[in-house]
Amino acid sequence: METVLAFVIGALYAAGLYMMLRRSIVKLIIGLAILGHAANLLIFTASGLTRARSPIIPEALSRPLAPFADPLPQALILTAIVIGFGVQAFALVLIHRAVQTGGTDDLDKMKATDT
Amino acid sequence: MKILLILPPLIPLTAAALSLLSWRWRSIQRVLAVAGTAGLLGTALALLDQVWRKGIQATQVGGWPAPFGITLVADLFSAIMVVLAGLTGLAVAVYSLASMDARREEHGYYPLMHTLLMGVCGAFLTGDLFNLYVWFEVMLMASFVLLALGGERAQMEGAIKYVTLNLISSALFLAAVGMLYGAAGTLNMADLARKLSHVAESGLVTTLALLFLVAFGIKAAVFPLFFWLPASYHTPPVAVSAIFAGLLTKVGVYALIRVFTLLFVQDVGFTHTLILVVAGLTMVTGVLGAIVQNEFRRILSFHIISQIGYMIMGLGLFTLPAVAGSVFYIVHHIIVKTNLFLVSGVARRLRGSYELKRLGGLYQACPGLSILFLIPALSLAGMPPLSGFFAKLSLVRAGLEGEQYAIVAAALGVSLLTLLSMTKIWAEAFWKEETKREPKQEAAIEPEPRASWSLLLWPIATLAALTVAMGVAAEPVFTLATRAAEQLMNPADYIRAVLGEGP
Amino acid sequence: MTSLILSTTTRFLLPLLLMFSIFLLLRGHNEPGGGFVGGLLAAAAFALHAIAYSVGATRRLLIIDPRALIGAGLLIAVASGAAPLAAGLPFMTGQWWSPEVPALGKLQIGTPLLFDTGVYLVVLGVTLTIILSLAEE
Amino acid sequence: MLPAVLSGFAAALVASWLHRLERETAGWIIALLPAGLFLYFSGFIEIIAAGDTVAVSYAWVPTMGINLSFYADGLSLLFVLLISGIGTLVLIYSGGYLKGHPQLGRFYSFILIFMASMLGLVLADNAITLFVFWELTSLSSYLLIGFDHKREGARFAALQALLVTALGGLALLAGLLLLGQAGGSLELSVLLSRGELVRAHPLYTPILFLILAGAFTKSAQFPFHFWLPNAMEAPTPVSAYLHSATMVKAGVYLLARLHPILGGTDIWMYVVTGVGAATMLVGACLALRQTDLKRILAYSTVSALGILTLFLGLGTPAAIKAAVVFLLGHALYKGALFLVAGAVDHETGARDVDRLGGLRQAMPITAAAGGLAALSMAGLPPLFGFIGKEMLYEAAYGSLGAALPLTSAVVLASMIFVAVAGMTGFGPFTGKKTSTPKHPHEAVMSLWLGPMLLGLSGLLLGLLPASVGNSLLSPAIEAVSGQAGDLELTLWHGLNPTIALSAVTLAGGAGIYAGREALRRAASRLQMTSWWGPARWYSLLLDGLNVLARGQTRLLQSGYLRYYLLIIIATALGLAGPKLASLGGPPGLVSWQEVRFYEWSLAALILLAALVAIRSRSRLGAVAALGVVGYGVALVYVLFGAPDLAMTQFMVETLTVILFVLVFYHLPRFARLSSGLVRARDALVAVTAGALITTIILFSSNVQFHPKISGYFAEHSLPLAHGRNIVNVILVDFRGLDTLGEITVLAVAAVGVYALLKLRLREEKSK
Repeated sequence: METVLAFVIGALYAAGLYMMLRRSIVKLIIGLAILGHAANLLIFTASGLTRARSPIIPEALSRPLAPFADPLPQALILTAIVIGFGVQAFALVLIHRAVQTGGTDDLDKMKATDT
Repeated sequence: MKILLILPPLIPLTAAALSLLSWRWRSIQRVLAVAGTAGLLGTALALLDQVWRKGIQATQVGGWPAPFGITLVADLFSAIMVVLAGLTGLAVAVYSLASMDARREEHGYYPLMHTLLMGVCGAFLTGDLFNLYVWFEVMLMASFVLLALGGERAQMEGAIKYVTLNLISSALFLAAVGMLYGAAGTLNMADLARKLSHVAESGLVTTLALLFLVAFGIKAAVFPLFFWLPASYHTPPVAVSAIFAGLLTKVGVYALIRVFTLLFVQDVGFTHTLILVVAGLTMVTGVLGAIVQNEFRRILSFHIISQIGYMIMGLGLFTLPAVAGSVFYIVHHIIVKTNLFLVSGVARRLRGSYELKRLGGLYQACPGLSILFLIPALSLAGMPPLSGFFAKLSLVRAGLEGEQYAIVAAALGVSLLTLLSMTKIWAEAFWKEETKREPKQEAAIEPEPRASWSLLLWPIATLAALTVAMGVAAEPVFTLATRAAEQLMNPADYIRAVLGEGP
Repeated sequence: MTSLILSTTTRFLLPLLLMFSIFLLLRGHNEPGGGFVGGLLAAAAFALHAIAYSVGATRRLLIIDPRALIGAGLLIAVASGAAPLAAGLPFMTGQWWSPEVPALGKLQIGTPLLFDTGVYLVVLGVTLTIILSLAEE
Repeated sequence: MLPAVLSGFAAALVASWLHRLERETAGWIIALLPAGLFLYFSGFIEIIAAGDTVAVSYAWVPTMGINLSFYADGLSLLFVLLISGIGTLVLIYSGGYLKGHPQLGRFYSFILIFMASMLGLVLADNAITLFVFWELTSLSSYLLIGFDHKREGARFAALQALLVTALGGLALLAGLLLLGQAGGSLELSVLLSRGELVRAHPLYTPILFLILAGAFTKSAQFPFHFWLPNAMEAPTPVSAYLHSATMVKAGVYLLARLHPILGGTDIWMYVVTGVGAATMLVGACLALRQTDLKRILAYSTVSALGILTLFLGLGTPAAIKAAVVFLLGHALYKGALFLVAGAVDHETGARDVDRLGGLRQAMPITAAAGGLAALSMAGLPPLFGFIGKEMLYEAAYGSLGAALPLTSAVVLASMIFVAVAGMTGFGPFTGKKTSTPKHPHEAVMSLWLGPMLLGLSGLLLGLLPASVGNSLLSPAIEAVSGQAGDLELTLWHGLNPTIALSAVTLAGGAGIYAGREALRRAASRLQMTSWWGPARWYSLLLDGLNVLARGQTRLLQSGYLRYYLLIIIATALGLAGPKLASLGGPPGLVSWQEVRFYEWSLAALILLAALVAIRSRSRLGAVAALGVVGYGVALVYVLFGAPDLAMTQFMVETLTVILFVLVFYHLPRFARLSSGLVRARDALVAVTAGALITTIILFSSNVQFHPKISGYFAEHSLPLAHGRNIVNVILVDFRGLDTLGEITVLAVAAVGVYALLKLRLREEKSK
């Protein structure tokens, strides 16, 4: 399954980057969101997959039954998801305001600050 | 006193939380701004003192032994950076009291500033790669909001580029951390260093190193990844620009120096030569960008890029004196660049614009301010006997000793061009006669609170005095930088401080 | 827009959802759940209230500004981590008590739970701030 | 000695204040400092004439081998006395010349800084210390040349002088550092004895060229000479000080100082002599074309600097003797002439030699001073200039190999000097009285004192040359040549070929003076020279730099976010791609059979949703597709043992979609903005990047250097951390710090959303 996921992740990266390269600011942010999913899935995959058993210690035991999924990447991804959520929410409102003040969602028209 | 290691992120966080609670009382937030940053600076100095006397300090957060929990580590380099964060924070906090408009103050400016400092300090102190990612995000998120706070159109446009490109960097960083964990099974940097030092598949490690180089390179604004910086740094209020200019890219530089001295030293001939090439190109493109600009803050912004080149030049040379030069350069640069932005804000207040063609006459009207501009400006250009001269000197010398003549030529040439564009500001804003003000210009973009000049000038004067002191008494700073570089170039001490005398 | 059915349902659902969110928070240490999910659920409950009545009504119901919840949550999290510092232990070292509580048996109470409560409050405050601000737009 | 060197900097701090306190007499009071320094250093004459040196050293940055070390030998002392002596006169002069100027206080400060920097430069023993003072002279001269800062011309000239000298300065820095490496020390006094070592070093040639670049730019040698005449924008006292005795002589000082270390080789001789000769002739010819008093003097200074360089390049004992003697003579008469020019300008309001004449009645003292200086410049006995010129001829005549061309060139330059002396020292005072913008009076004492003293000293030294020769010049010559020698200066050498040459010079010079207007007319027809002259290169270079910078910046910082992204992605691909490709064959793929059907379906679902997100023309469609991607990812978490992740992902995804809808529901459909070609290019880049990621994952998931650390968490979660949900325990305990950061991010995001929605400064203002 790692192999399949490797391709899925690659495809998600491609899709996210492609959308970010569009001129529409809305596509840009959807692309960013897809990229976030891809990165999370990447961490999940890169540290190895285990089917079905979650890293929870059953009642009456003092340690989980092996084999169990690696809990550390899960914790990392959880952190990343939450951070991603915050960033996503802010970015959404940001582009909302940008579209409001600029009157367009075309990124090519937002280049006054550079030169 | 291991508590000193956690206080630098904790003090700003507490100040931020208290500011959020006192949302409606601006005066409390203002007091907290100064108290928090002063506390941070004090703690940072105490930490530096301790590391200087007792060597590298480490604490295991949560009491879990390394490498399982998160370790906070302070070697001299980290401690120096934290001191600089505190210094910049305090200077900008005081300056903000007089320069920030009330509306922004009411909408979270101070808590944002605290969290920015928290993220920066956390990044400097953490010994854990994923934790570094988290601190980066804290810092970034705060900087996103600070950049956009106010909602002006230019701010929006700048912020979109800033946010997008930095998020790309974060995604890349996160992916690289994930893959590194997948391969090496650990996140603690000292542990990683130990495990990576005897690895057969160094090709994969080098590939990952390159991903880190790109991810941190974006944050550090090196060639050709710097675009977000000139697009955005001149758009927010000047106090925000100043703290960004001083600290943000330097966190990227810090991360580069950290991982490329501690983790990725398997293939120095390839990676560090690459860094050296990047350094040269960064210097040159940055300074050329500055030459074109005709606006105070835009000139300064492009110079940040150019100076980043110097900072990583020492890393690319990868010798003890060179890395010491980099450390010295960073110290010098943070103080000087923050100060120049602060000066630009005063000029803006006096003349109502950042455009050079609308400035003028400041030399005649404000001789004191003129000196306060000349000191950091000439220091930036590497004029003796100011701090920038010794920073440049140490790098040039290390380059000559390493027989890397091309980069030395670039470094010297770029310093001449830096001088050119500093004198451009000087000639236009200070020497030139004051231009007639158009009535429209009077309607300043930000509502100006009642001026309190001493609050504006004290931070500038203090930072300028430090610039002079670092030149006239360069020896202590050099000794410090050299000791810091020794620690960086011999990671064994760092690893021992974190992991103890393990296998 | 406010329909009678929705508002009536909400009146019953809100306390129920809030209790469930606290349940999720408390059990998170042993089962799936935790402060983050709990906080989100609680925010969802208030969001439902805002839809059923109005944003103003929800703000009145909350009494305190959601932003104060964020500050309070952060402070609780910091305090839970800083408590062991007083004992000379590293930041965030877990401190545990197991008091006997009649009818519930022996409970495990520790600073990590307090920390998770801070997380809960922050998430609740954040989500509410975002949703209410956007809804007022 | 250190306090003496640094006293100028200290005085600069109080000069402005003193001026505010004592407007009338401040110049006289401040002049006490250089006068005191002159006396103090005069005390060294005896010690140094006896063959000793005076040295002090303080550690400055010992880590870098930088010491505040100073060292006075004959050469330094000669310069020190000129700097402090002429400095005294210039300060007094400034008080009169700039009387009533609102920024006179700052002027005093700059002059003092400049003087102290010059003193430091010529006394420094440590090469880096020397460089520090070197740069300080450039800097303070920038402020002085641009003193009249409201005029664009002054700003331009100041910048030009700074850029040219700073360019050379940077070369000099590199050269000095390499010299330190080659010679094993940065102390010049140590290096002086290691000349052999340095000259044999493989880096000798680059060192020499780098240092010469510094010396030549500073001393306005061809083709860098153009900044000096432009620097005449400065107030006249500055011109007198910088361009007679001090700043421009710093390069000459450096050549003289390093002669024992670097000199004596063929390459030194050819380069230094060649450049010096070119400068001498170019400067002299250009001087003739001018009508502005100060510009005439400036070009003749260029020429004189060329003479000094030329003779230091020759390096024979006679040449060095001649150079040192000429240096002193030139400083005295050129300083006097500049000051006279300033006094004339001050009193008449005119500086054009064609408009000046017959001033001797109105300004008798100034006229006398000018006459003395002009006689010395023309090389007439019994003035000191005569001795200097005679020695030049002698050395040129005696040089082997190129005696004839060299001697003729020097004679030609000297003839022009005679003419210049006539135009600047005699012309304005003799002949018919002309009408001038101001009605001329004799200048005040502070304006005539300086030129008079300088002119008289030229006469005195000419009459009693032996006194100064033995005590002051001999040690200087020894220091330059690196070997003991004795100097017998006499006014009268008897009838020999040099006397004949002097006569020829005088006759020729008189001829040129008489025919100067015809010559000028002829020269003005050659106006084109300025088209290809180095001043033109300077502006071309700056323009070219601007064009390059503009083009580069437009190309890179184009303002198009998608180009930025493309460049960044391309950089990542360009760096990591080749490295990955070099790792060898494709990583071993795991068998496909173990993949279950529902897993295939899930993968297909995610991919399909991503495709829909890309292709959808409606915003809501794209957002819904994004939601499906998110739920699909959550399902992956469900399948592979991550219930907490799945739960969080579901909730976050739902909330995100709601936010998207809240923000976007009223927006129109997507317009297709890019052409097909652009889309194909972007697709190619994106797919390549995706392929890179896939490859890295395949590589790294097959590689496991070390066992993971997670076993520890399973082991200790329950007993030590009291929790059964290991993920949660990691979040709130093992790695609680991450979570603390995470909730901070959330808090900041909420503040951001709130502030963005509520705070709209521009709109508020327009209301």
